Amino acid sequence: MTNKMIFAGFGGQGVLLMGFLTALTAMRQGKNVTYLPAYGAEVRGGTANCTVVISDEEIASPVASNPDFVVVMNNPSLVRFANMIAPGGTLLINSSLVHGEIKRDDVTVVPVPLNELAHELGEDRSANVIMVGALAQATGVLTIEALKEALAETGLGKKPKVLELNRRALEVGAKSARQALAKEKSA
Amino acid sequence: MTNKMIFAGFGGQGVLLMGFLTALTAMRQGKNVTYLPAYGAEVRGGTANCTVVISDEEIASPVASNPDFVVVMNNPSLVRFANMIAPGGTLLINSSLVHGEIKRDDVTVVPVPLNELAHELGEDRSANVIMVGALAQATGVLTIEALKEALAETGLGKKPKVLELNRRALEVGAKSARQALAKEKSA
Amino acid sequence: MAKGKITIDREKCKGCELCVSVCPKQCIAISSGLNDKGYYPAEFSQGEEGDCCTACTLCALTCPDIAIEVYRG
Amino acid sequence: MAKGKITIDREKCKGCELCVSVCPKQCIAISSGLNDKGYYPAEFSQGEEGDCCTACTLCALTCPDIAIEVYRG
Amino acid sequence: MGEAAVRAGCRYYFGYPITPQNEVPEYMSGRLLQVGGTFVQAESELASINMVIGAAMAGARVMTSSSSPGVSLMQEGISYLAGLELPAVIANVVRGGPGLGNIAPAQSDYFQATRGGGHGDYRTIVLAPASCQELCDLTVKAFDLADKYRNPVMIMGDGMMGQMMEPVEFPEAIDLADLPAKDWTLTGAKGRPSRVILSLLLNPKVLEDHNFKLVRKYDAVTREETDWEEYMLEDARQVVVAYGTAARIAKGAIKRVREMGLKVGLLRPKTLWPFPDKPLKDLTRVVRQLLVFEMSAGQMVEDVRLAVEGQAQVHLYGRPGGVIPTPDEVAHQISHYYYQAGLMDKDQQSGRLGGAA
Amino acid sequence: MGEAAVRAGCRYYFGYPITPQNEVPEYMSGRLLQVGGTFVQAESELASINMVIGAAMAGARVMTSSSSPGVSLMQEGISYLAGLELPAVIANVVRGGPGLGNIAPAQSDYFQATRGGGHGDYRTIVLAPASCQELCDLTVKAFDLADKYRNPVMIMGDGMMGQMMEPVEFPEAIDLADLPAKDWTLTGAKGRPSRVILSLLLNPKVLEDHNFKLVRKYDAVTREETDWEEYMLEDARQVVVAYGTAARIAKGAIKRVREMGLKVGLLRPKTLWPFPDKPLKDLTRVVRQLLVFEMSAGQMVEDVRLAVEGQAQVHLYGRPGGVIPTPDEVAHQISHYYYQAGLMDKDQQSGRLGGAA
Amino acid sequence: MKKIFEAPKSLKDNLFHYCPGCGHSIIHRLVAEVIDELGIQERTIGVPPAGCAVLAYNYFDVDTGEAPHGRALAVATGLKRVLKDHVVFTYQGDGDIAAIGTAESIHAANRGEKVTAIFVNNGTYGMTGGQMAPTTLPGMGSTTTPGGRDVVRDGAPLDLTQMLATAKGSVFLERVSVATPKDIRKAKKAIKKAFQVQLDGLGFALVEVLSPCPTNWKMDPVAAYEWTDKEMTKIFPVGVIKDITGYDKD
Amino acid sequence: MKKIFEAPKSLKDNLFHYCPGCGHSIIHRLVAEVIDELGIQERTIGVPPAGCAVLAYNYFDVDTGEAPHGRALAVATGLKRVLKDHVVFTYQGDGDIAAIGTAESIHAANRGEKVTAIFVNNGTYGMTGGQMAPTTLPGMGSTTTPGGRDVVRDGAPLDLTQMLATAKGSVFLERVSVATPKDIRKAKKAIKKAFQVQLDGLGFALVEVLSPCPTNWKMDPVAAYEWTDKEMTKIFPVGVIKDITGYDKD
Ligand SMILES: Cc1ncc(C[n+]2csc(CCOP(=O)(O)OP(=O)(O)O)c2C)c(N)n1
Ligand SMILES: Cc1ncc(C[n+]2csc(CCOP(=O)(O)OP(=O)(O)O)c2C)c(N)n1
Ligand code: SF4
Ligand code: SF4
Ligand code: SF4
Ligand code: SF4
Repeated sequence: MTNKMIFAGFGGQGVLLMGFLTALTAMRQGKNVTYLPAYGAEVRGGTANCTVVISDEEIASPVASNPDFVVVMNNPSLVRFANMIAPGGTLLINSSLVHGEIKRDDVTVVPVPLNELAHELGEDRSANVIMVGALAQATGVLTIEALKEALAETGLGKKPKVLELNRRALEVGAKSARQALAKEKSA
Repeated sequence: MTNKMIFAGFGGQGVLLMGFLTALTAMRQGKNVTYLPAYGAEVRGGTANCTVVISDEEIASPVASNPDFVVVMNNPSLVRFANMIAPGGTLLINSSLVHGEIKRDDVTVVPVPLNELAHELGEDRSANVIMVGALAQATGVLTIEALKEALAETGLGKKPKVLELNRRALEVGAKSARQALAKEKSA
Repeated sequence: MAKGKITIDREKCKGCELCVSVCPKQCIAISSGLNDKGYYPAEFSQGEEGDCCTACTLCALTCPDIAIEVYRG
Repeated sequence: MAKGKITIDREKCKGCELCVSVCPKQCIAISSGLNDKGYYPAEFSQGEEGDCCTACTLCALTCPDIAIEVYRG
Repeated sequence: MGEAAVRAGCRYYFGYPITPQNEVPEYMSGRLLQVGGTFVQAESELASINMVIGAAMAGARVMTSSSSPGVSLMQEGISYLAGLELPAVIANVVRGGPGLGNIAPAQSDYFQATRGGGHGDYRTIVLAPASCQELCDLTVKAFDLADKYRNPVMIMGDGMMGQMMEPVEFPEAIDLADLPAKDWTLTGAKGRPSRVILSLLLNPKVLEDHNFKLVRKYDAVTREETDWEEYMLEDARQVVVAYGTAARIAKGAIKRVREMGLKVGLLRPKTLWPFPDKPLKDLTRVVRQLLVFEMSAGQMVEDVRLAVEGQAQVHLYGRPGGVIPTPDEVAHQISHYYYQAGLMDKDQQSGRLGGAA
Repeated sequence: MGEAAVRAGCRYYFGYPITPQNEVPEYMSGRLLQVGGTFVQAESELASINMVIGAAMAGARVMTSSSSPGVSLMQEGISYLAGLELPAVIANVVRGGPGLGNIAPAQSDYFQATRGGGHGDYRTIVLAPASCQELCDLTVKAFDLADKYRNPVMIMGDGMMGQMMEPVEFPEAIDLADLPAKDWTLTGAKGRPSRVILSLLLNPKVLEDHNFKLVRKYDAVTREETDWEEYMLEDARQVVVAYGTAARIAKGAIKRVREMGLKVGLLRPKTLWPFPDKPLKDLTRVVRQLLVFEMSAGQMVEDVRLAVEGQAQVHLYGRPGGVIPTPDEVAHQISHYYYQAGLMDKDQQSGRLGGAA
Repeated sequence: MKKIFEAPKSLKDNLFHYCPGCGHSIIHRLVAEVIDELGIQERTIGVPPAGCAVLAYNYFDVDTGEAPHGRALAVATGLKRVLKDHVVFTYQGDGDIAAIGTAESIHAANRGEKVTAIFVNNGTYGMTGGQMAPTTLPGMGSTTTPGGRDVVRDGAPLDLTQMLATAKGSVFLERVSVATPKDIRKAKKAIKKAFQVQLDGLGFALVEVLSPCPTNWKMDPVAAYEWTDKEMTKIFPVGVIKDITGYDKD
Repeated sequence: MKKIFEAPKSLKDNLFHYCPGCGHSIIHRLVAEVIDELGIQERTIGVPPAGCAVLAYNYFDVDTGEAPHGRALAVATGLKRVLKDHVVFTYQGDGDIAAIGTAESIHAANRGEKVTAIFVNNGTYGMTGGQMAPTTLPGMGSTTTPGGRDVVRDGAPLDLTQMLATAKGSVFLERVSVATPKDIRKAKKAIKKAFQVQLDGLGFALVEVLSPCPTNWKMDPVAAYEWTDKEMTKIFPVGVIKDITGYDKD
């Protein structure tokens, strides 16, 4: 089984960290993983994105031209990446910010109102972690428990208070995705 | 017909100029010529030398491992170059300075007492030009007339007085060589 | 009447708040909505009296993104 | 008796004449014969009185080729 | 790579920032501090490589890293390292060129690395890892080879590898005291005559002898150290030759075409110099078609042609400029040439392949 | 070379001293003054090549010259010249390497010149004169080719050629006004949109297109400009391949062995890149033995092997380090391989050759 | 109402790719305004560096030619020697002009090349992600100086402009800042003078501009501008560093 | 009689390859004498340049490692960083240290590398045959400046040592000469101090030595020494240029 995912948004939204956390967790779960951030001069003022591939076998290419999962944190990213998703794939969007129309009916769309959820949690900057929780739910590859453990290895869990907060954020995200998926199915 | 010659001596003896004058004259006489000075870091304090090849055909290599003519202006050069002369070749030596034994009987030796001759001429520095005159005589390839004309193109004939002096130096050299060769033959 | 006014190009603005910080009359504030590039752009208002701006051009001089044009008259 | 004396290594000397130029007592001169390297080396002489050299070491200090050794006593 | 270097006993890093390899100096600046080593951010790549020369003269395990334009600036220094016979490790995280180009992964510095972009007759040993684990292993090996042969060793990667995160098992850190002593370093002439390390050999004959000595050394390296991976070669009718990132992509492509029944394998050079000529030549006894896939306009393809000496068709799929083709694109090329040459006719159950073109 | 450059319309020279090519900057410093040109002694070769970039952008005919280590320092700049598609002439008077080496004539920068010692996929046109006259003619041609293809052109000589004095006929000085106008130069955006000359192409696809455009250009150069000399090839059973100074020596050697009745000829590449593959390959229809003679440890020999694709034996006589073999030494190598392969048996009057081995 | 402030003509109408609050774009504008005011757009050639300003040709509406990292002043020398009547300027970061390009900068100044250099000192390697620059302040953070720049370990900041003052061919050298509107006005004056020096053929002119890089300083823009004003000027005091133009003081 | 002057131990007994009257060999002797006096022969490593002194390893009886032209101070940095308790010195000509090596020199000084640089200023490129050096005096002849160095055309002499004074890591910089016996004595003192600075770990130290090159100046040696004393010192005045060692004045 190979899962390819792209995370995309503005530079400031913690997009690379999302991918890093995801990759790290998968690695700790014993998977083959590649994590590929796109960066460079073009980033200034543009969008940031990264690609994570998780597989049980050796990974041929860390690039995903047809990702199975796409996480979209802002409008420009929707335009750029929505069409690349593999048929049957899943699109997770930050529904607080992203309002564009999604013209594909062969993908599952999981809207997560990140900004609202983060605000409720009491920390606006936890939006990206919430989204990772949602992604874990949607993919089924990562367990929330493993994610929680991996948090400590990133900047997201150095201090106990922050760690606790982000653990909750993961759960909030997972729950939100569960609800959205249930809705999608019933629709 | 191809004539290969090496000129060797101390840095300050005008060795390169001798070769240059010879090459230039041959060129003006319509010959194929190569002129190859040896220089570089090693020159500081060592000996200076240059190689001239004069030919009616295209010249394969400007290097002379077995020169037909060797002009030796000091003792170290005698040691270094005397053995390289092709059998039947000619060795011209500045007999004012060079006193080493010449152990070969298959070459013609032409001693020219340069320092004395130059002194007689009234200009110590004309020793090298005298030697070129001697060489012209020995080779038979260059005419003294052509040499005289070429003088003006080098630093040796810019001023009329110097030019005149060097013209005489050429003749002095030619004469000296003529005498030496006559002696050698009769010996 | 107002001595001056400025326009802020919403899409050029990157929300750096420098204009806000230099405006001596506090006529500029950051808006609460994002622009297309994902920034919260600055907004101009003439204030309660309607004549906040003196056309001092300090904001425009400072704006790195040339998002501000200033009018006087 | 002479206060000092120098020796000049004929084969090390390159005949630059610097020692000649700095010797305050003019005890050094260039010789008329070439050495093996083709230079006219400097030569030391104690002069007519036989006590020219004061062992001031100026010549040795100056000699680029360390051809000069100085003795005192 | 940084961590692997430290475990291999590297305590000195000299470098200058350039994308896409800034992670290396950034990591080393902190890590070397911890292990009592030295990190110097030089004023340029020129300075870096010359600091490397100095540290290598002093006997240290030392490295630098850069990317294409920066490595071009090091060419004089690399020629000196080779001429002076100094061990050092240089990592080139290749980006798109020529000129400023871009920062995308590329393989277009192959000639520079394998032919010597500097002046004179010399060779650098060039290692080409294809995964993070291998990057780590080959980094350790690079230091060993450098010391063993007193020669610069280059690690050729690309931005992809630099940016990738894969699970890696680090080797045990070596004890510096266990390394064989070097008897040629400059450490002060205490109790021995003074030494000199130089490449200035004014006498052509002496320099020629030095060059021939180097040639003998390079011959030994070629004999002993040539390294490559074989993948699905047993029954292959077509063999893809690719290294580094391109080889990974090629593997993915081969998996795909194998599913379609095409008998295709991969030969992946792990040392670009010395190049695995012999295994390639041997292959041509049974394989008549080679497809060279490289992320450049075609450089390694020359080595493949040199290896096979006309005994097999050599096709090139070259993608320069930092473009990373997908496994599907490569699979398309594979099958294109496969069918073109009628190789599937030779396959027994050609029926299975119907319509797959 | 200096005079030829001036006659070819070169008015700008930027360089840094290095033996054995100091005659060029020294000549240019005076000569350019006379013709109203500009000579700048730069602070380094790095600065020189970048000044060349600037002058080329401005549309001038411009050159620099150096020798091996200095040319290594120019590799980044040359890669930029190629990437920016700027015309410029670079003369490399090759000396013995690697490292500081020596100042004797050598041919060991062949790889650097023909494969591109800089980063990225690019080619420089490389001309290899073998006499002073040809040096002069090819210098003029270098400027024309550079302009025609908007590409750097390298003239590869060696100290021998630099130091030699042979009779030369200079070409007519061209009138700068007669040169075709350049429509891409930076001369101020007067009456036209502003222009930019760049090699930064962040989008890999765009950079790839640029690279493919360059490849097409290089293909055109290969088709149009490949140049070589044939010498005594008609009946040759063995062909020596050599360029520059080595070719002269080889000619002398061939004359000698011809006197002994050996049927040997010479193929002398005048362009090292593009390399005369095709004539070599064509030769292999009748000639089975090639002897590559170069003053290096063996670099051009790769191009010869690539050209003949296994269709002929390729032997190498390589003399690195600045050693200049005599025609006799080369003749010895020629006859060695000639007899070894039993070629003289195939000669009709083998009797004539008795005892010549 | 009359428009009294708008974008200069010599800038193209492209959005800057710089980060929010980056000083580069202010400096771009100032240079463009000066080009407009001097009426030299049609004969000006710009040489952008490798650095955050590598895309400067997207903004300046004049002919531009790319230089390898650090070599802008050598490229400019080549351009100006051919185009004697044109105006050539370089636009370079601190890493570009004062680290890898040290030799080219110093020798261009020493030869008295008649070009204008705009030296953007933001104390960091912006483009490559915040490594130590020659001008990074003591104690200031960077990705290659764990714990901040340690003068003993990493060396002290280099004052290139001061060094250039000892070069005989430099005619006008001034350090300015864009930290406050007042500074920005002064910066423009200095830049204008540096172009005037070239127009008058006097020799080498350079303006060093202290410029905030909020991203790599990890500050919000307003704080970065304040820090520029308060802290950077302690080590790099603004003011004329050399002026032998003989122009009237203004 | 007692021998009161002989060759230092740290010199090998080889004849110098330098031209008659060349200043290089005097400076070699002084450096060797200092090494002897400090007793550091066994832990000193020298870095000779490309230049007339390229063969310096034939003379200095200490470990030596060759540097590419201009890069001696980068090579020395690498050596010294590894061999912290050793003494590392470079020996460089003006072309080496002040032209092609400008950046390496300035940044080594700025980092405060604990090495000693001997900078031989002979106003010419000796080894390559007398081309203009960065330090060639105005009007002085060279093979690349027809009619002599023209300050407007060729730029003015560069005073590297003065520039280095602005670098924070330089601790001791002095310019001396070998034109007269008195100068030679002073030169030795300065060189000794520059080594002492390294032994005390204070930072970067450099001694610039004005040194005659009779060959390329086309003067006889005696005239060349006089010219050094009279003319060179006008542009390059001898004396301490920077001294923050805190040593007692002596
Ligand atoms: C030869 C070479 N080395 C390194 C680089 C990578 N590089 C690009 S810009 C830069 C430095 C940027 O810093 P600075 O000059 O201060 O400009 P800023 O980005 O801060 O404006 C570096 C190291 C390069 N392009 N070329
Ligand atoms: C990269 C490179 N460029 C040029 C040279 C040639 N070169 C050798 S020494 C030298 C300059 C010598 O002058 P200087 O440094 O002043 O020392 P001097 O010979 O006068 O003592 C030059 C240009 C070289 N060896 N390497
Ligand atoms: S200064 Fe400009 S970019 Fe910054 S907030 Fe104000 S208008 Fe926006
Ligand atoms: S100073 Fe030395 S080398 Fe010069 S002449 Fe005197 S002894 Fe000879
Ligand atoms: S990184 Fe810094 S210098 Fe670069 S654009 Fe961003 S703020 Fe400006
Ligand atoms: S050329 Fe000058 S510096 Fe070189 S050895 Fe001769 S006198 Fe000394």
